[in-house]
Amino acid sequence: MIDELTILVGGIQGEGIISIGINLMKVLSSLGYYTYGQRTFSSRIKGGNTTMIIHVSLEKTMAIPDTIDMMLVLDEETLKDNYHRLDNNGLILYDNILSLKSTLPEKATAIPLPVSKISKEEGSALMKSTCSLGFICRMLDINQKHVSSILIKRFHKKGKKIINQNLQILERVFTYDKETIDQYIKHLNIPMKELNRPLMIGNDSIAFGALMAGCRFVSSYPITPASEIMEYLGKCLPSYGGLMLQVEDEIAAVNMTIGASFAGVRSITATSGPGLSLMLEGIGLAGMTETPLVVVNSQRVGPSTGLPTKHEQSDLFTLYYGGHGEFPLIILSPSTIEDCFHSTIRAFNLAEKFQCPVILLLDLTLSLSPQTIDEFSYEDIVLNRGKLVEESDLRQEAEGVKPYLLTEDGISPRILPGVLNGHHHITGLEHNEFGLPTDNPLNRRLMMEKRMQKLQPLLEEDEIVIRMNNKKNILFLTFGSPYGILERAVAVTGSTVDYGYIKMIKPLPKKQLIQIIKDYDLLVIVENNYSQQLATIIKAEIGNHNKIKSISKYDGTPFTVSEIIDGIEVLINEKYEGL
Amino acid sequence: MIDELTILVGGIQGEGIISIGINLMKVLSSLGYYTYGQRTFSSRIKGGNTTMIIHVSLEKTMAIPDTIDMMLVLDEETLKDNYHRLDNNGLILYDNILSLKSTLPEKATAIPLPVSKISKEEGSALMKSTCSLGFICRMLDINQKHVSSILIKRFHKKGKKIINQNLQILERVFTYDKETIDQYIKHLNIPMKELNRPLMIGNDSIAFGALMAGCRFVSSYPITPASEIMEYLGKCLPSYGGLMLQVEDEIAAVNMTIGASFAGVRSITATSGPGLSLMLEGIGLAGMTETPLVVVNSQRVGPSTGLPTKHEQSDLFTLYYGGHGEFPLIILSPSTIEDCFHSTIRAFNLAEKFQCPVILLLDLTLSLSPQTIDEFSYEDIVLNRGKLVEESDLRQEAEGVKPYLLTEDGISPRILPGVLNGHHHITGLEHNEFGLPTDNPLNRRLMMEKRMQKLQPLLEEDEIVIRMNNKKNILFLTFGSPYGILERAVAVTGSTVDYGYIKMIKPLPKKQLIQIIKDYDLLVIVENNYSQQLATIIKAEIGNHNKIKSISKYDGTPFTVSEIIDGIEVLINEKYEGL
Amino acid sequence: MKSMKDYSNSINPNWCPGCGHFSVLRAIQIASAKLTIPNEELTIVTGIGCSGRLSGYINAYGFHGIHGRSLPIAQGIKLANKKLTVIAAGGDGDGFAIGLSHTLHAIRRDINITYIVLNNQVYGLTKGHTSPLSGRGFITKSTPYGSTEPPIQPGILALANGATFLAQGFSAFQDQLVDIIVKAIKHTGFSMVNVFSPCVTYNKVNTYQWFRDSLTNLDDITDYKNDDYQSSLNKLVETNGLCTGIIYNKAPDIGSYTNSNLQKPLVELDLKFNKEEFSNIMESFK
Amino acid sequence: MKSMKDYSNSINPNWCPGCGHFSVLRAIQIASAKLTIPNEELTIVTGIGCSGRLSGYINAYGFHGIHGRSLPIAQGIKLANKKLTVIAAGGDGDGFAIGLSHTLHAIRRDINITYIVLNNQVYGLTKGHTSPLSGRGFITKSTPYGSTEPPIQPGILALANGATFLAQGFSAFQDQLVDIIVKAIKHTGFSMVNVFSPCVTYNKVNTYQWFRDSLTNLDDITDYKNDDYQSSLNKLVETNGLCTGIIYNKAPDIGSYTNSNLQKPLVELDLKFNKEEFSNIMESFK
Ligand SMILES: Cc1ncc(C[n+]2csc(CCOP(=O)(O)OP(=O)(O)O)c2C)c(N)n1
Ligand SMILES: Cc1ncc(C[n+]2csc(CCOP(=O)(O)OP(=O)(O)O)c2C)c(N)n1
Ligand code: SF4
Ligand code: SF4
Ligand SMILES: [Mg+2]
Ligand SMILES: [Mg+2]
Repeated sequence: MIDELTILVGGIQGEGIISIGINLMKVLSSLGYYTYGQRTFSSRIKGGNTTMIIHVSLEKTMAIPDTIDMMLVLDEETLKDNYHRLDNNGLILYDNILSLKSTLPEKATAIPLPVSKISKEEGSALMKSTCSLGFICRMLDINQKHVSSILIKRFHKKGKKIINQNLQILERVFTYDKETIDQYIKHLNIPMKELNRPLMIGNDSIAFGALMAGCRFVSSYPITPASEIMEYLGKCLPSYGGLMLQVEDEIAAVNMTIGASFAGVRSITATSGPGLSLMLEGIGLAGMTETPLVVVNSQRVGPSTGLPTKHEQSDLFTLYYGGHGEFPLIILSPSTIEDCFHSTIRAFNLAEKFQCPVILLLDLTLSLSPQTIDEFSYEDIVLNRGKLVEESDLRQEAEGVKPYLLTEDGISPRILPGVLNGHHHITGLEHNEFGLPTDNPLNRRLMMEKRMQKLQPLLEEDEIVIRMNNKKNILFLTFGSPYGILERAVAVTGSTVDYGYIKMIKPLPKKQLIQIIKDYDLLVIVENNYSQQLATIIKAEIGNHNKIKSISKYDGTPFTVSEIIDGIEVLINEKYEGL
Repeated sequence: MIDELTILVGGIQGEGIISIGINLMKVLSSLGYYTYGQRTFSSRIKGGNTTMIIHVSLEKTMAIPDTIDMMLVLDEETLKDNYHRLDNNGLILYDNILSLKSTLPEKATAIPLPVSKISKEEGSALMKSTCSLGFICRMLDINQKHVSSILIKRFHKKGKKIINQNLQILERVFTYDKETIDQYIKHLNIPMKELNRPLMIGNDSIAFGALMAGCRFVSSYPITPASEIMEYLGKCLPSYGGLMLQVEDEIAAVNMTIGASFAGVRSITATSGPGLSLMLEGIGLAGMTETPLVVVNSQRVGPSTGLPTKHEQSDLFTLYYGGHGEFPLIILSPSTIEDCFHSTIRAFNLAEKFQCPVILLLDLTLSLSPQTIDEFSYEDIVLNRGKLVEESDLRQEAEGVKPYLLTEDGISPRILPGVLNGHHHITGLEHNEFGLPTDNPLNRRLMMEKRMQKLQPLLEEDEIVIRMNNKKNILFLTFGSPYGILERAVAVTGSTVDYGYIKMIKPLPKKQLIQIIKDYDLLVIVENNYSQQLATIIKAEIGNHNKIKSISKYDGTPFTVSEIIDGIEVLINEKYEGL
Repeated sequence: MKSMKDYSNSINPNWCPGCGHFSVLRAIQIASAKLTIPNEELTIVTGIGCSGRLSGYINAYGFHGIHGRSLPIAQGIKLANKKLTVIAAGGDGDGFAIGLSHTLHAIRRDINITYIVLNNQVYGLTKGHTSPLSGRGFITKSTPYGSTEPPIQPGILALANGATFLAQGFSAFQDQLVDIIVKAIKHTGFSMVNVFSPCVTYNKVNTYQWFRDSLTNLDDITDYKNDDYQSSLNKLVETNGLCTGIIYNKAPDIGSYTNSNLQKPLVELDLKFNKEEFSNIMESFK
Repeated sequence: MKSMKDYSNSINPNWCPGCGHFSVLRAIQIASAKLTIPNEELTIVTGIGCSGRLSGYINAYGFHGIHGRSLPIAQGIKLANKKLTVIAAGGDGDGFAIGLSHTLHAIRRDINITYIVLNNQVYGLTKGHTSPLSGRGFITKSTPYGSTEPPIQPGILALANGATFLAQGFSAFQDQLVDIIVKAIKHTGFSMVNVFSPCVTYNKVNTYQWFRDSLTNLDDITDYKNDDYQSSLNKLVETNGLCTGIIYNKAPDIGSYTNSNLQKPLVELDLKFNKEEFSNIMESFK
């Protein structure tokens, strides 16, 4: 009996590889297991090899271990590319129409299975994915009825015939050659609670969070790995009276979002690197006009078109320092899917509270990796619209209202168009309290200080979540999806260090960081980019360069667990054994 | 007899105020004086007050002193706005049709002059500028013939009649009321050499430099304060067989420049903040494809449209850190007009040598302030096209050529389209040596390292010019136009500190900076922005935060000399008197 | 009753004396008065240019955005709150150089807003550069030897792209301009009004007099039919685009977002979902 | 003599089997062979999309740029070296969504390059999103309830904007496509070729069969005159844009940059000025 298992499915793009994986994760999630999935994308749309690796466990993990316990193989390439990761006790299930004989490894057990055969006999070749799913589940000793209930859900729109064919395939799978199969079954321990948990990708969680935050307008332009956000919202917003528009480009997207937000609707746009570069002027406009704006940027490999389907975290610099001129901006950096949801709600609240752009900074792995999650709690959803002026608060003022009233906290009361007696002007030119252009130097200074200082309260907040192993010498800190891998690496090494992630990068939680630099001998930043971007930002703002080190990777793939472990060990050795 | 003098001319926009100033500077420059001019812009096109302040001296200065010695006033507002700056022995010349009586100050001498009267009688009201010029020159005891020769040059295209009217006006001016005038004449010392020196604004110098560097193609979109560059080149390129295009937007501008540059023509585009934000994606493309690219960014007040005609230096962050992903980029930051010329030539050489984007970073004051300069030397113009492959070097290779050949210095031989057997592919996707897309992780790592490390030789260069007063305790360092003001401030305080400017900000001259941090107790960065951008960059890369301080200003106006003096004194006191 | 004064604020425009933009400003104010649009429902969005300053001179909600992006902002506002009367305005450079793509996509999208082009065939604010609407041979700082590119024909382009309301006005024909703007605002889809608004400082070719001499006034043509696509197009071709009046006016498209899809202004929707809705969505991920 | 093979490299396109883009690639290669364009003079510039990969499959100079910007890059290349044969190519999203403004300005500028639109009325590379050329009601990931916006008519828009050469092809009409591309390249101004290039994976509406059923082949109309603006426009309206062949072809404009203004390819000009030229300029600042 085991607590966790790593399973790979692979075949040719278009054969339903991803749906095998997703359905497997749904079955497991419905039984109370935690799952985490990682996809590889090939650069072609159809054809070409594709794989999905799934980790299943009793406790939540957000990383794929380096070794694979079981593989389901629908093409030869899958085996060739991944064989080196197979555990010594690994199991290979393969479609027996493949002639893998020659390449079959010795160290592992390989079981040929009649995947294509059963599928064709009971339905069509397209149903290989059901058949494959069935075999994997059988190997995990999962009850057939759990699998069929997921399939019924999945196919319920396709009609009885399709459902029955699929169920028939399952039936064949679950009765196939009991003797051979039973001998290799991998028995997972039963979860403590048999909760049926949801399965999401980060982009789902962002979209769901946006809905719950009251977002009712989206204008966006498709781009990997952000498109799912607009797709999800486009599908469900209309039923709630809202609207999603795919517009002509990212410049239109961000400006339309700004317009809708100015008019009082919580609105969002989502993009990735190239689109972000195009949005920078608009983001600056929101900063200057103090218009709330929420933008998702899910990072992929840059610069330029880079590697659109590969993982990186290299847009932090341009977000932290980018856009001509200087304006206030908040960067939230969720590290988990649960975090995505809550950060999104927080993003809308902060955008309205501080009247400025808020960036939700994701990465491809966090955006697209499916994962079993703990249900969010409705009670956690708290909405706050900031200093929004009610219609009844206003009387007609001879001199007009002041959208940029200078206040102690730098935040002016906000009036939405349509509100009686509230009409006013806003502009991306420097302006006075009335929102009218002026180049008076004193006014300029005051307005700059108003904008640049209004986020100061956030500097005091605790935005770094630290998992203490009470080894207060080294802290490994990261943001985004590497957190899951870091967590696992620390667990594997027997918790030799403290580790954590940062939830808000801008404004940088200075107070907490200064304390951290005091408390620890070494702060190690783990990030996926060349320039050690987060480490550089911390160095710029906090100093103590000699206490700040980096583990970074920039080859388009996420860290493996062992890369982090190696990194941890090297740094510990360097530090304490004078290497 | 005096060595220097500050003169202000002011009136209503459209009255030729700027041409009074420019012609005065030309007259003085032709006599061997150095001049430096500063314009104010009003936010309206026509009407509204405008002024120009001119400093004339025997030695070159690039700053306007805080007090004004002489004013020529064509409207009341000029006097009201600038009276506080008038020296106690100051002189006010004013058009006697103004009824300034009531507001006339007591401390200074005010001389009413028949400016409008003479102009109208001899020509038209439009000729007030000639008349004003004449009176100023007379007050400086400049020989009438020097003034007339400038006017003849200026009006030579307008025909005899106009020239004669203008000369007639001069005649009247120079014979007007000798008694009164002579009594107030400000006698300037005669320059050592009676050289006829040129007068330029920074943008002229950039354009001239581009021409001399072999730039033959410009595509640009108008924006203050960069437009003069395309205007100048648009005017003269056709006669040399070249071409300037005003295109539909900055995105087109930068991409067209990239195209022309890829095809082998030295090409340039020029913009300011808002346009720069739009160009970032294209700049990243040049970085990724390793295409030479020269972009001028002349900074104005941001963010967003900000204050388009006011001075700031707040685009450094977005240039240093901006654009999604990570790519090599060089930032040159000339501080003087001479520097503009040489930096431009260097920019083209570096862009081709390192095959990457090069930014010429200016600011509004440097771009637009006219100045007497020392003639550039033809012999200093050295052009170097880097690793450009000759047609004859190539044979037909079965596997094709490698535009991204991995070499020791990270720079690949460059082949221009049209070259026989040289055809190859380049792409903004990550690519292999052949320029074909691949997402292989090892290739990705090697290509990132190729690109990111190829600029390393520049880290070793001395890019900080230090004026030693051998007070090796504090170094005041700046970039762009504040340098002239800093220089003057130090001179005024009796050279109590060392000071300098940085010519290349990216890559940051680390070696030299580390030495500076060793040599000095304190490094003070003088810059016009809120976030202390240059200081922050130095802190991020060099550390030693406690040794780095800032003097910064962000109200849209350049530093005054006394602001810098105050800054110097405060910092000296803080440091050495334990304040 | 409302009067023009109700839509004026006390700011003195920074335009040159005689600039055509004054008249467009006035026409918008008069049209608003005629339609008695409540000030709090009028929202003016502008781009950057001399023209862009317009929003700062109207007693209404105003958003002065960035160069070329008035239409995306205006569409966002209208989609968020369809109760508002949204007018976007900007220069010829704003709408046909940097903003051309937005202009054409906005036409296509046919959202109920009005777009007024303050067309002076030059870049005023940057002190005289060529515009895509400048004529061949036009000499500016950036075309010292005359522009070599044929000008965009904004009217023809708009019709070719499916505009449902197209009109042209002239700063000196104040009454007609007011009338056009009234009808444009009433049109329930996207309405585009191209106004010849002379730049007295930087355009010495297309002057008031030049327009007086060149323009055909469609109101003077008794049998002109503005609901027939082909005759509208022909008229534009025939006059080389130099005509004023309502050139084309047809019922907007039923697909258009603000006309049919939205039950309620988005801004009036409840922000918070109830627990059941939340749970349903959560279930859907299982 | 050259053959198609001379323009092929060994790379296996990453397109789906059956994708229309294969045929466009082939047609460009055959046309190049027919014109015996030296490989070193052929320069292909592409945008981002499945279509954008095209430049990587041709044995020529190739520049695969960024999304929507193939035309600015291509124009820059041609202006720098007018000896090159420059072909820009990209998808319908590339050229009519994000790149629409560049497309129309390039048409207007009439520089001697050829622009080939690989038009599948959908975003292939992003795995199925709507395009501005998608039909009404088209269901995609981003229009789950069907697209509500009327599609842009690329041909009509191009003509309305003064295109001097406009043709349309269809991936399944290989010979016609080759012929069109040959003529487009020969045209000395800007030539636009809109190719219906079905996406077999994400467009289940505008399929090969659908086009076979819907297209009018102008080559079959014996009296079709492609040098008459009005008949070209009428034909496009009449066929709802669904026709193939050379729709319009007139002599390019004399003002066009590459035809008249440039004596010598810019790339062949001397880099360095002589001392006299330097001094003259220096003098001009006095
Ligand atoms: C992105 C960007 N590029 C350039 C500018 C500079 N700019 C300001 S207004 C303008 C054009 C003005 O012309 P037009 O739109 O015709 O308006 P007009 O001034 O003629 O009314 C330009 C290029 C800018 N503000 N932003
Ligand atoms: C600035 C930017 N935005 C978005 C994307 C994502 N993207 C890549 S290709 C594409 C559209 C592809 O459609 P199309 O141009 O029609 O080409 P096709 O794939 O259909 O051939 C998009 C939106 C991008 N690469 N860059
Ligand atoms: S420059 Fe032209 S457009 Fe601008 S305000 Fe003056 S007249 Fe009007
Ligand atoms: S997705 Fe469509 S356009 Fe892309 S390669 Fe496949 S068939 Fe062609
Ligand atoms: Mg204009
Ligand atoms: Mg397409």
